[in-house]
Amino acid sequence: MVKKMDNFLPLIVVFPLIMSIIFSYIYKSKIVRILTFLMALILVVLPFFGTYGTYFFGDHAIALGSTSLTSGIAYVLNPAKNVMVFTLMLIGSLILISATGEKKLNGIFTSLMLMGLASVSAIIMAEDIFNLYVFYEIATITQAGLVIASGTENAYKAAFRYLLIGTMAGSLLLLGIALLLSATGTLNIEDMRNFLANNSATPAIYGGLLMLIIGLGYGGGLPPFHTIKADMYSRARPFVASMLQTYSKFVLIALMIVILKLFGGLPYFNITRGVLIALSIGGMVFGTVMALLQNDYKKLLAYHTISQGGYVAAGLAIGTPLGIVAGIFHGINHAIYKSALFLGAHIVSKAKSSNMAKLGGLLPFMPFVAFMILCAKLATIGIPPLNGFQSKLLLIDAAMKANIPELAIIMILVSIGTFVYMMKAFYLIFLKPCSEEQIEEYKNIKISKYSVFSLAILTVLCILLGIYPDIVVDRIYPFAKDIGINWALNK
Amino acid sequence: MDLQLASFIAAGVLVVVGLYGFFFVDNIIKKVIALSIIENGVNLTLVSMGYREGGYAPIYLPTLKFQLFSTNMAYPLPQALVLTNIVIGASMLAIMLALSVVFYKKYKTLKTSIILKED
Amino acid sequence: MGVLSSNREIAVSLSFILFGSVIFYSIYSIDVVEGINALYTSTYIIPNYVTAVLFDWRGFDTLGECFILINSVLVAGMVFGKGLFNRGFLKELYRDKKTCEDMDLGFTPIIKVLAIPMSIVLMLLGIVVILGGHITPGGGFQGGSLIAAAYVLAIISFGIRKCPINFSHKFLETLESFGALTFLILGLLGMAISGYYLFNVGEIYGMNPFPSPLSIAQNGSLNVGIIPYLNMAVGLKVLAGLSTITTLLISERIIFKNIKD
Amino acid sequence: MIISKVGIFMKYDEFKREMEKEGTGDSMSVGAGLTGEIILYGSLVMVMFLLSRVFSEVLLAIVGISIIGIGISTMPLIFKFKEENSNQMNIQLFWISIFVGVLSVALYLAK
Repeated sequence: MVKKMDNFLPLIVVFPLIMSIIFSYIYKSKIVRILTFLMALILVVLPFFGTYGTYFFGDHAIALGSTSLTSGIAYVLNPAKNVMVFTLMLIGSLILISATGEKKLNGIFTSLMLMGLASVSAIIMAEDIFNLYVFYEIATITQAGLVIASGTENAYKAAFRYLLIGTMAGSLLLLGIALLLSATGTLNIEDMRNFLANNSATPAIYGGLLMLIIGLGYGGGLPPFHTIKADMYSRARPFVASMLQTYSKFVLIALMIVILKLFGGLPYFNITRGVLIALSIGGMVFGTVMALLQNDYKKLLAYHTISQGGYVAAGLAIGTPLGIVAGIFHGINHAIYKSALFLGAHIVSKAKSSNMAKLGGLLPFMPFVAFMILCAKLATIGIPPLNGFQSKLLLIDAAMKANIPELAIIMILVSIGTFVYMMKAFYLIFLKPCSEEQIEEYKNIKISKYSVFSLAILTVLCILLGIYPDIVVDRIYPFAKDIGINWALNK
Repeated sequence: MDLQLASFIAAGVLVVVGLYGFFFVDNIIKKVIALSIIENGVNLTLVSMGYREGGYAPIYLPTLKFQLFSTNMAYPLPQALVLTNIVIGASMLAIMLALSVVFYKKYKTLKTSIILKED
Repeated sequence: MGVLSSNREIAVSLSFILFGSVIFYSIYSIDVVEGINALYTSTYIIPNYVTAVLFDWRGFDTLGECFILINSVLVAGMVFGKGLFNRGFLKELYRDKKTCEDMDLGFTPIIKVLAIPMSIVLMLLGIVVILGGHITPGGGFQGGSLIAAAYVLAIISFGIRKCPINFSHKFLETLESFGALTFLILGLLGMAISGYYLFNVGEIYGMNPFPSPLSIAQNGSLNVGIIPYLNMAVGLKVLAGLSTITTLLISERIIFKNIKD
Repeated sequence: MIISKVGIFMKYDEFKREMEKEGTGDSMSVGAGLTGEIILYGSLVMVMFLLSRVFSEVLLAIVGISIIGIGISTMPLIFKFKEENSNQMNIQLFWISIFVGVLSVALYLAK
């Protein structure tokens, strides 16, 4: 009999999966609404089940004797990952709460949401690269399903594009994993890292790195995959889109961490780092420029997500401990304020349209909501004392410390662009004078209390993290120190 | 001829042919088939990695000596990964085909440039 | 790519050639390192080593992979109108009832006569493959897909209405949920006994969960643990999942049922 | 005014006309579009600086910046840019395929 262990880490992944099966089975029943609400409450406590350390599935720990490699699947939980999983689960829970206010809520939607949450938290915690791939594919299908849920033709098309390219990127990612497996003989990330550090590079390893970057680009929405992602976010229901962007932000962070962990300290990684920085610059600039041209609020937010994804990628791609802290922190902040913005768009879209030219003058009808949306907007631009300011400051600091002031300048330029289109959107939606008929229409708007509740919690979080960023930063820092390397561009 | 090398070459050809089909063919069903070919190429790569010259299949028969068997059997890990990946491929294929059915109903054509044009 | 200009065609061909040669070169230069396989090949758990890797060493992967199938059935159902927030697009597409014809390819009696015995034999073979998954070549996936293939053969030759082997949609759904839940709960059982999820439980209060004959033993180890049960769970799930997908793709009735309200 | 001929500042009217074609001709949107144009060029200049610094080539910086200058004086880049970012499947596939090609060159051949 094996000694019993009291670590309930698998429940973080398994419990949502069990519930998702139950939800999909009873999808038409009337208790779905109540169960969804209960599930939302449980999700918030789930991340505290795991204890820190490595968890070996099926008791297949590090094998002694001929090989000292991990034989089974290992998951790692540390404070940094715990913060990420908690943020993910919190946002999931808030989205589920606001979904209970929807008229056509059904079990299938809840089931897909839960599968997504489980799979993304598995991607964050997984220390095994094939397990990561399996959950990556689940996340892909889930996201396509969540887009399809809105049921319009455009949503079907967006999901189709996403799946077509996703299957290709997923296959190439698996090819990369196969190449790495053949070269290193293991699937465990820690063991692979040791092997790569002690052996010289072969073409198979280069191929593996190449494929991992393609998978990363697709999973995180870096260019040239940004058009597909932006399409998805703008075609889904806004409150679903807030979940989708949270998923892809954390997938981006997790895959980036895997790449950094495997290759971060190696001499041949320099060019790859340049490529990653170039990709992130592309994400930032393309997202902002496209957002400046949009006339539809949902599309604007979708491209804004891309540009902020570029920031996250830039921080992680720099790869110094400070850069990694800044990247992860910005990812968490972004997930929070962006969910708030999308929820705001969900409330606004009750006024019939998301085309900004047709809206206007909404301020007197929802002053409180408008204030919260304004808070989120200021956070995304990076105005103190909100959370976006703290993480952008860290990002720029990291870029300067690595001696890349050009990157810092681009970040500031992009921030200016963000300011312009966010304020444009705010003016066009809330402040622009509007006609009498529109005012009559607005009087009939019913704002769902659940959405406002979720929005309020997210806004409070924005302010809280803006004043006390140490809550998150202190937890991330030891982890970042572990995987980051100190370097500076000295030319 | 080295059987493993031949198998790797075949896998590479499959992946590249699949990518060609995916990038260059306009028909949506053919694109989906091409994706499936890429997947099979990847699966073949994995299976070939488990190949051992003159080895046994990884099923233990009591008539064999265990020592001889365990030093000569094909690697089971890549085969298990392939089993997992086949199901993943099948599920992706199912959704894409379902979507193609709906779009064929709407547009009465399978051209990607018409179905997934700019909107 | 259809509508691109010729400059672009050249650029795209060039970059495709580069990428293709890189892939080819990487795969060509694979040199397999034994690594962890040394452990997998030298440890005896059950006679079928692939099943041992699938359900014992890497059981959690298999769980994830089951969920991909479940997820895909859900999403494919969603594409055909199950649980959408807005069914306007599908309603517009499937407005006229005339198109509601189930697939019957009009096969000749020869095929119809031969299909049923063959599919019955295939199903029986599938059951054997599932049950013997831990000692013989085979397992849950293989057996499950055999049964699903038998079912597909029957439906294709007769059409879904007149098919003698007819599982209802609800039944398949139940089967699938049951299979997946069994897998998850067996994993939790391992957690309750040892603290490790998907632990291969050798004994429950002194009882062997799956008594096996002595003849498959090696080094006196008789214990296959819960692997046969996991095999059955996966088999049920795969057969139900693949059959559901086929039913969805082949029949428009489900769409009409979904968009009726 | 010689300076207005090389800047994008004289192009305001043309820019506005271009944007009105898509039904977004109000002053706010035009302003946003111009900001986008400037950000695009600004970041291009910065990327050129960075590249020239990484590869220690002054010539690259000069040539790159002059190419950008010529680009500025001829046309608004941003509409072209918007076309390339459309969600037409063929264009998306084109860019993805270019991306994988460039990536493989960067990782394999330039090491």
